[in-house]
Amino acid sequence: MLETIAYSIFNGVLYGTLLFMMSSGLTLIFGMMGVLNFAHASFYMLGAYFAYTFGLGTGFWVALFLAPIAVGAMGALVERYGLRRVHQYGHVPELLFTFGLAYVIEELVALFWGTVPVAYKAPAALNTTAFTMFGLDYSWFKVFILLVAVAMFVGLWALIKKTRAGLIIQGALSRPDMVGALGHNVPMVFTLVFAFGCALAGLGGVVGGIHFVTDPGMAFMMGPIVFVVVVLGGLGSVPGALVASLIIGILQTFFLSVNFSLADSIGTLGIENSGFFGVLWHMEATRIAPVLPFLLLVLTLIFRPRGLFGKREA
Amino acid sequence: MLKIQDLHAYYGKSHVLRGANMTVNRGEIVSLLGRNGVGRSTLCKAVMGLVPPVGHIEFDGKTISGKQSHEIAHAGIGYVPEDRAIFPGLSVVQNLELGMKKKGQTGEKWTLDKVYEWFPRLKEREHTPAEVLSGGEQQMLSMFRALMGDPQCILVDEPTEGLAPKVVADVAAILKQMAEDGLAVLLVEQKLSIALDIADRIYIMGDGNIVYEGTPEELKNNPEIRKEWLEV
Amino acid sequence: QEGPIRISYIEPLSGPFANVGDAGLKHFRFAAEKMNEQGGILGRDIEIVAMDNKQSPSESVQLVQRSIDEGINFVTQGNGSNVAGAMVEAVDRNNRRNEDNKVLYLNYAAVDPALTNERCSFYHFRFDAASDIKLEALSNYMKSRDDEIDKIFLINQDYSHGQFISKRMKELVDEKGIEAEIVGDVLHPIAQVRDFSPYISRIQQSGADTVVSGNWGNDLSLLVRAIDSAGLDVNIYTYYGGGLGTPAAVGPRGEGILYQITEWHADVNVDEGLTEYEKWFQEFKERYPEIDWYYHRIYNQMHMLKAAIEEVGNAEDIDAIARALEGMEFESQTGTITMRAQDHQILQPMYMSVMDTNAKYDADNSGVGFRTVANIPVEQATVDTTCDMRRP
Amino acid sequence: MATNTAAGSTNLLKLWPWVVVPLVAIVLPFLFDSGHAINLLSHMGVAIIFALSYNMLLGNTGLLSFGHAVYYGLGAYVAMHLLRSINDAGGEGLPIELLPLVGAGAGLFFGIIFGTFSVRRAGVVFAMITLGLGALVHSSSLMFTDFFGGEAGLFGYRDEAPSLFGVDYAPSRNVYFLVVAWAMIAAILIYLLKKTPLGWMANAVRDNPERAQFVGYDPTIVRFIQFALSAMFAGLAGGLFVITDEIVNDEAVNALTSGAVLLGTYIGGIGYFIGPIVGGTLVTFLESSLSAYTEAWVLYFGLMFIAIVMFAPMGLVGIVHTQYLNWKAGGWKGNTGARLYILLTGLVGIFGLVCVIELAYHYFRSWDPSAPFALMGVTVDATNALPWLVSFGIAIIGFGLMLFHGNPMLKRKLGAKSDGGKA
Amino acid sequence: MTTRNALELKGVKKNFGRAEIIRGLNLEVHEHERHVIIGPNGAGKSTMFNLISGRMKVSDGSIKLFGNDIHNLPAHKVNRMGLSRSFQVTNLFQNMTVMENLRCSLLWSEGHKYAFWKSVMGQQAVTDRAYELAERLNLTEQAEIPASLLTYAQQRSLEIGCTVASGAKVILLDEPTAGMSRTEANDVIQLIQRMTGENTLVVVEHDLSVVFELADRISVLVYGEIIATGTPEEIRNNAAVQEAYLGTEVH
Ligand SMILES: Nc1ncnc2c1ncn2[C@@H]1O[C@H](COP(=O)(O)OP(=O)(O)OP(=O)(O)O)[C@@H](O)[C@H]1O
Ligand SMILES: Nc1ncnc2c1ncn2[C@@H]1O[C@H](COP(=O)(O)OP(=O)(O)OP(=O)(O)O)[C@@H](O)[C@H]1O
Ligand SMILES: CC(C)C[C@H](N)C(=O)O
Ligand SMILES: [Mg+2]
Ligand SMILES: [Mg+2]
Repeated sequence: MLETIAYSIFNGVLYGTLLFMMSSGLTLIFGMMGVLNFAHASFYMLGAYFAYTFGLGTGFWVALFLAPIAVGAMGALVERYGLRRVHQYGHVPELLFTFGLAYVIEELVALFWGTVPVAYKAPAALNTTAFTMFGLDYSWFKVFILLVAVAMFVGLWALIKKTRAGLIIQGALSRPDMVGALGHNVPMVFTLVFAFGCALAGLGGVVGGIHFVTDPGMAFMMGPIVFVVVVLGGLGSVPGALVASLIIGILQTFFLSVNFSLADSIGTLGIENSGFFGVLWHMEATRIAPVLPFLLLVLTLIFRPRGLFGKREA
Repeated sequence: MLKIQDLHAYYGKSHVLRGANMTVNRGEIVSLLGRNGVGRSTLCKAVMGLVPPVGHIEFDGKTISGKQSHEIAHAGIGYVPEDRAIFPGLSVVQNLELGMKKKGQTGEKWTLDKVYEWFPRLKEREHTPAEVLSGGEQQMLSMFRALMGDPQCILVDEPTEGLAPKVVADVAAILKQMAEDGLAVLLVEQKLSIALDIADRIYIMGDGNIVYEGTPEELKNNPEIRKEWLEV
Repeated sequence: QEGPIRISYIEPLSGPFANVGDAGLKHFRFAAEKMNEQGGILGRDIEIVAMDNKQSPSESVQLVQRSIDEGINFVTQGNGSNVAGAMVEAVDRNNRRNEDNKVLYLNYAAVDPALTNERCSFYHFRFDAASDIKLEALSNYMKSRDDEIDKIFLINQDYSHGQFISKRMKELVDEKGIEAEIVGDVLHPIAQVRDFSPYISRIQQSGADTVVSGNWGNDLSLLVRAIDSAGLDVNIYTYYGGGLGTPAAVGPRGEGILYQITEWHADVNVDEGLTEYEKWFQEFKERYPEIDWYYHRIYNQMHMLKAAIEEVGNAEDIDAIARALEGMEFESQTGTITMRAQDHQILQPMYMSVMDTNAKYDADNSGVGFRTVANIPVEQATVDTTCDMRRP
Repeated sequence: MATNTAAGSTNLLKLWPWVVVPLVAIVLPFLFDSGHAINLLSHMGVAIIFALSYNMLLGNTGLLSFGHAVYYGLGAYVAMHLLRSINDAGGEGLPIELLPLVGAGAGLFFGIIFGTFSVRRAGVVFAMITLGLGALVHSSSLMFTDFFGGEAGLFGYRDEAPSLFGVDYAPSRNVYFLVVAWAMIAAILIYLLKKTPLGWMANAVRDNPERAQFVGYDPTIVRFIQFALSAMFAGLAGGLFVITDEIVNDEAVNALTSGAVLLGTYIGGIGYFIGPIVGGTLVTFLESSLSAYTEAWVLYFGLMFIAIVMFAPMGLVGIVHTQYLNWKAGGWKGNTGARLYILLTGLVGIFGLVCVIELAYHYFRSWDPSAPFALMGVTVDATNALPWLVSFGIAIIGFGLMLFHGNPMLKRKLGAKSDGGKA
Repeated sequence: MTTRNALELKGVKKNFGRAEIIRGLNLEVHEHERHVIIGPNGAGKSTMFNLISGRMKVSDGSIKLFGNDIHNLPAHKVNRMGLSRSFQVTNLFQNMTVMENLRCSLLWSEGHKYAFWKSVMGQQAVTDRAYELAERLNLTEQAEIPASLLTYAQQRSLEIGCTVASGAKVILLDEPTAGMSRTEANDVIQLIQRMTGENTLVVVEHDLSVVFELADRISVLVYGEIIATGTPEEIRNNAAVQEAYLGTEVH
């Protein structure tokens, strides 16, 4: 049991950091700008594909920097020529805009890179074993994931603490004209922040594409989980997103690692494995684990609508 | 310092400003009077670029009409809108911080500490969300926020609305202080008393035009003008 | 009747499963073209009409209807037993309500045993081995190696396909007397797991040396990758180890540990000297460099359909064609295969193969291919059926 | 936004859509009489009810839901179970015409259950709860196979059930008429609902929940009732779907279904009663038809959404309506030419873009890009530069003229009229 | 004349975190009287309104409306018990027309509740009342104009109209004349007098001329406490009030 717990925590943290990587950009875009960006995962996918393509020419380490920049630039274009126009109409149009964008990006990726996964792999240096725990190997790549996540956290932290981008955006959401009249270039801040958020998604993709699979379906697969993280953590809260990622990571890993069902632990009590409660009674923890984030999301929102660390409700 | 020439402004099809002309100089308080809805607030907005101005506006010798409002603010104009426009989600300090042009950088005359000295209530409420402030507190916050940006000219739109008489006096004092510090102050006011009290010069607006210019004394002695353009 | 004989190909051609649908389409188009070069069927060309079902059962039902409207009498599909189930219903319903415009459903990949058991239909023919048959073949092979296999771990997708394997495999261990113990059995949701490491730790803790999984697509790639990167020493028995995308995603990590049970794989041509078929394979590769000829059953299916139509003498009398297909024996490249009349399930020899970098043909240009480790004769790849078919 | 400026006294002339639309609906299956077309029409009917019910939330109450399919799907499942039990009983039991009511009942039931805790807040909180609930219900549909039948779903037979009027529902045309009847009933009810105190207060709560409290209404309860009723109509649509398709599976409750109804409703125009009708019809049509014509349909779909959201934020009905009002108010005078010019150049641009996309798909997707390929009726070789240049040229000229010639021209003309800047 | 209390606040306290804003507030408002609350900015006047109207919960103390406890009831319940309020910042259904605003405000009090089986437009009583209100508000011409397009003064009038519409017996108005010119303010005062007739009225105001014109009695709220209550005369001459509120500059 101890082993299970230690293991869950360790692996959960790893998985959590991956989640954080993918959702950190959304904390900015959804949490702070209020843009329900359904295309976030698409930018994540672009990050992976760019890194793969650049990597063919420049090698992984250069691509690690180039890809997020390229994705950020695309984000800037999208904001400047698309979202900015839609923004004034409200949240639902924004959402639909990004919805359409997600479709378009996915199709274009499939068009240019094909529908089969591309062979995007970690450089050999990261493929070696760093250490072994409980008989399982951990490669340097996993260490690398942790490092990148830390870097992203620090970057976000700096953006929020060292600049007033967050304040400007929040102010602008209620009174854009007034923020302008106080001397802040609101449109530019929006563009930059959106681009930065996209670049973070891209960086997530550079790493995630290796850890998972780089194919046009990867954005779809990331699906709503990034939203869950951001909402659970509290809109606009970077530490919240981190904590939420870790909670989901650890909890899910733990559920997956144990052999548990109500019937197993309490006894069947004569309840048959059929009917709603019967099935629930016999349901194994592992089968529930994947929907856990959603369960957590619904429960949290019912009892604490602003999420774990959120200051405001949107 | 601030020079407005033949300024027009429109809301859609309605033509609100119809060729206003005025100047505001350093160190003086200029009051802009007029009936409700003649377009005084619109004039402020047009200067700030919040309503597209048609005409010529010059500040410190540079043309600012046609510029983006953040550029105008950077040129040194501060604006206190009539609806206060505090940022609801943000705390009091955050509101003040947003007034600064660069992070943590205020002018020499008005600093956070000085503000808190003038109006200790804001210090007490430092970390409360600005939208729960009382109406009067919001008004003060809005004014100080503009001052945080170290403007050389400030447009103040109805600052005494909803203030207790005692605080009205405070506001008057602050405005005077600003003028003494060398700012150009354009005060849009409803209440004749304070406008006449502290203003160096007075403009009266009617039908989207400046219809009268003079000193407070002259206006006091000119009941016809008051009757025609200020009362009903 | 004039004009080409048309077959509706109803598969996802957009969305996350588009790659699979697209690959299948290329198989069919290629086969059709090759056969047309040989004179087609009854002198008529074969035309494959691609229809995008977006992997949706109800959309597929629509497309069956559209095929009927357009006078197409043959539909083929394979991805997803849920889609297949809906299509069987749609086809049956139409053939009952619409006597003079019937359709025949040729299933090349949906493996749910129910389709040839309790839900079997006269108008449905399956050219792939059903899941129970694959498992039968797999367990026969495992029995032969049970001195090396001690502890088996089952990990499957949480839907009927995976649930079936999880349930049936446990029974088979007893039935076959495989001297091994099942030490774990987990189901995970389909296409949602992003990180398999928790599952890996359970496998590791259970001390398993063998993993059996019906996973396909990313669910398999991610599983194998996770097993490899954790340095776990297990063999993985799968259905779809050579499925589109998996070899590329797994790469050399699967070498010697990733097994698959299939009716054919590329190196069978080499092993058995099937030069004709090897040429077919190479030509396909030349045309579509990014994928490989993978679905041997499509070859079978197209040729058996041809035989049936030519036996009947027209392509419109669906009942007659179905009767001709029933019980048909066909000399396939890999030996004689039979369309069992009772339930319309193909019976064919199968191959157990393992991933190998030294294979002559690699899959998906991944550098790894498959090497046969055992030939499973037809008798060992047969399971009785409970089908009680309603015939017109 | 919401056109709840009620018509005042019942103006009979204004009722013409209620007569014309059903008439057209009844004639349609005789014009398009293939089985597939009739199925498509039936689906449009179902989609219309579903979209109208969705707009009760989004348009009328301001609640953005990502999980409306839950009620549609659960309604369908319950109705399907009943249909199956009727089938099993050898066709004895509830007449098939009333089956949708069972779906409606189920929708209402689950709407009440889930509504109790999801409508306490509007906005993002509500949206995310519905997203989570949608995911949970969808997962459940694969876990609780007894009720949901697993991913294979459940089947039933509409022709093995009694009919009130002795109609044989095996032919899909008869089913279509049943759909039309129910769609009319639902549309009328939903329309009338907007005119009731509840409908009004739903609008009020959308605009200003706080104020609504101070006129005596509890916003939570208003949202709750709207939510439950909307779920009921969604369930009705689900029940009807059981009759048209005779199959239900997890798709009925999944995120794509929820997404599609959101898209359809919005594209039609959430501020108009007929918006969802137009949107539901259009999306159903495109989804099933576009894919038959071009491989690139998803791309077109995506681009179309983006274009509509950017240029017609009030939806298709919205843009037609505003232009109509504008035209009626004389806003087109003197610039009709400019408007048509923009439209024309825009169409040219779109044509060019379509050519480019088709070329690209052919070039990247087909096994032999150099194979001759029919582009807009012209056979071209995609490996040749010429067709690319021409296509790009058309697109650039079209959009270029629209953006840099047509638009400024219209602006100038409008400007000359009102000599005003923007507001 | 009875001196039944319409409103009665006893020892009401409210704190936000550590800051105690209302500190043991006692107030009695008689039935049918016009009671004006004055006090410095940030004294807690709006907060007091929020407490009475159920927008906020009290930390301590009791509030009675015609003898019934109403503290900590949700706003809509308080409203149904016969209390209505306006806001310091205009708070209307911006997308609705004047008539629609008025109709919405009337629905509950006319007993239509959450009805979803009858048409609003078919309710003659509501329509009549709404037209009558619009007339009294001088908004007949603007009846079909969305609230957002009204001038500020018109919006304030409508706000008062909506507040009064529900037929509440006690009406709280928060700075009804803020942002208006003298003449407009006078109009509004007349409007208030016209609209509220027999009702009990509690008004927060800073404009002293308005205060003295409107008030039957005045209470002075300073730092969360009522420091004085009395007739306008009494208040004008109260030294403590002058010190705390009026300052030197008495008009
Ligand atoms: N956003 C707007 N859209 C349309 N018309 C407007 C808008 N804002 C103001 N107006 C109109 O423009 C005219 C001038 O308004 P402005 O606010 O400048 O007047 P003002 O002199 O400041 O009056 P007040 O005393 O009410 O502040 C008014 O008639 C007003 O109705
Ligand atoms: N939710 C809250 N959280 C913290 N402080 C609050 C909150 N609401 C009000 N306050 C504080 O309580 C004090 C009283 O505010 P209130 O709005 O009641 O004043 P007021 O008497 O109406 O003043 P004004 O005349 O300026 O409108 C203010 O200092 C305000 O900052
Ligand atoms: C895509 C395929 C591998 C799916 C599998 N044949 C099934 O029955 O579900
Ligand atoms: Mg003004
Ligand atoms: Mg107040």
